[in-house]
Amino acid sequence: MDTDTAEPRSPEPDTEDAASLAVVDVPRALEAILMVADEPQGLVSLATAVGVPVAAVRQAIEVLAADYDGVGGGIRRGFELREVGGGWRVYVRPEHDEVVRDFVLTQNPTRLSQAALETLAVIAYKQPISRGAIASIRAVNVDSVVRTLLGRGLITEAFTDSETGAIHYATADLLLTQLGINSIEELPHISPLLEDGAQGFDDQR
Amino acid sequence: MDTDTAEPRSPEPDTEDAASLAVVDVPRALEAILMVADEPQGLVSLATAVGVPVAAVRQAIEVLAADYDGVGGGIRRGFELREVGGGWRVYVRPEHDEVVRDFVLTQNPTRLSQAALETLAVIAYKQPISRGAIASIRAVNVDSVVRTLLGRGLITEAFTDSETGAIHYATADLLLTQLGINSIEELPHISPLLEDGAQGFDDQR
Amino acid sequence: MAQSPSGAAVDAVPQEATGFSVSLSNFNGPFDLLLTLIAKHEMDITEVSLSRITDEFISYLRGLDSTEELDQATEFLVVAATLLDLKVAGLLPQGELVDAEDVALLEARDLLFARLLQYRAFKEAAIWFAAGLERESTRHFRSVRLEEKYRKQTPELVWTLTAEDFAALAAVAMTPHEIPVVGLDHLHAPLVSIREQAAHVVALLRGGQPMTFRQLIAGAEVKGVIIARFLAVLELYRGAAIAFEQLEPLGELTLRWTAEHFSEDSLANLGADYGH
Repeated sequence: MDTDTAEPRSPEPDTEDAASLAVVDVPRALEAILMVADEPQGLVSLATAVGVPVAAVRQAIEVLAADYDGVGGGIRRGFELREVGGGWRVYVRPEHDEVVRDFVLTQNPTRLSQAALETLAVIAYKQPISRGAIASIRAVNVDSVVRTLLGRGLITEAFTDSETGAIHYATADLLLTQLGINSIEELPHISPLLEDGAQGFDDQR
Repeated sequence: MDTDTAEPRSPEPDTEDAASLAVVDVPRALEAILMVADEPQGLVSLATAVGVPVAAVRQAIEVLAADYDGVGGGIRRGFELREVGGGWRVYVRPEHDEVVRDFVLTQNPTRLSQAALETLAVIAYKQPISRGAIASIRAVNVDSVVRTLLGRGLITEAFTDSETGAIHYATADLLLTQLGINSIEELPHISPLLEDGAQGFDDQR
Repeated sequence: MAQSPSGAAVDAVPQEATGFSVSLSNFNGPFDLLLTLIAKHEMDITEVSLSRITDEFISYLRGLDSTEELDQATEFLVVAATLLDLKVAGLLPQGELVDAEDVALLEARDLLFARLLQYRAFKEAAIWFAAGLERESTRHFRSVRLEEKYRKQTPELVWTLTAEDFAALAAVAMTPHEIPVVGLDHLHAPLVSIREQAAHVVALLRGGQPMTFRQLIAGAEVKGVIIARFLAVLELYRGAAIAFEQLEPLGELTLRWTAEHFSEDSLANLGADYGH
């Protein structure tokens, strides 16, 4: 993380800078930004917006999250700050989800089919992976399922093999958000699921 | 939340009411709702949602607004609760306008991305069209792009399908102005083949 | 050998077996089916009674209306092939003298087994995905309309497209985002029925006069017809309706009618395994 590049403002007048830093109450500015953000915001983008180093933003975010959680005797808010999909975002605290449901026009997307879920799992663990390779693991035609997953924004086309012309797929950030995780590293390890006899299989994570 | 207590006036079982009131922390439930509500919320609709009398909601809202303002030595939040057009909504506190404006600017560059332009083109020729249908034509998730186009005033929400709840989008007059045409009918015709071609993708979700 | 412990389970199956198609209603792919079958019969895929699964499977295939779901039928072909491999590997005498070919077969079996395990691992991972997606779908995050004052301050859009540019863009955007596939259309067009070809072969041979295969395909110009006719010959041979002679490798193939009882029904069942 290049913390120093996250300081985008002009480097000139030290005194004025110090003054403006004193004026910017970082946690308050962050909560203001989080009120208008419509996607999870990474620390770097927040640092750029507020004009302070990433480290300061990280610290302020931690303070804010604890503040909303009522740590230290404060009020435990009806909302919380969650890190999801590699960024921070204001969420309703789970115990209020039911009350809130009616207020949000959520078009709950239809559930994924079993075939789509399994294909998604294969892509998540084997990415980037071509359709052919998915098909050979699933042993079925995966064309329409891949299209569904693309349409849902859960996977993206990572690159096209210049030799074979095969498109390779990877998971998209939206998948992380929808799973409530921050990185693909948080997926459960698959090797215990494979038991013995799976030796022939490399890189199962 | 007991849905039957959603009738806020019922004066009957005081004891039970008291019990459920103890469970529902009204200010917390209200702030949960206000965090996700798009439009200002009237007291009656809030009371219905939380299942308490309007008077209690009015009182709780006042407490919340004061709380966010830091009245009584608390933190003066980066956001505030304001009554606008007969309802309450969370807004950015004016002193953070500058930071937020900068943030919004970086989120809204002066040119539309290729993805946004292509999505706009699909909407123009297929309107009114749901997000799902756009996604299946474009084979990518279009949620954030649609949000951008809405924010830019290039498209509008034409109607909501009463059965599926899917919002259908249409182009706005601003697009006509930008294209220098008077009506959407003046758009050049594109191959009728294409218009059929997309049909097969409708059922992808 | 392992028939005795699993024997009871297998015997208990017939009731369930009628529900074979029911258990297939949640069919999600050939390996899924294989796993289901193997689990249902409580058997090791290396066990000989695998042939039973194969039979059951083939009878299921027969009942399939293959015209409606070519895709499904293709999947089933993969299953059939896998089953066949498994069966071959499973039938291999174990613990007896092992030659290189046997080892290769055993390895093939291990590979198939490993594939099954891998498939099952992804299947279980999919359960985790489903749970995660389900849990998050009830969560709500703030994503509200931008306040009017900020919206007004967004920079003026720089717009450079003419209506024609825009139309061209639309044409590109709406061109079905076709995922390139290797077309298979040329492989089965026009469709040739093995049964029809068998009927033709039967008509020619039933008279009693032996014929060479060359004579049998005389006049058939379409490659598919020749192939189908050859498959028909194989099928008829399998059904013991004909015999053939070949004096030297790659030499002339002479076919002779040998069936004593051959009815229209026998003909109707020919090639059923192929779905045509």
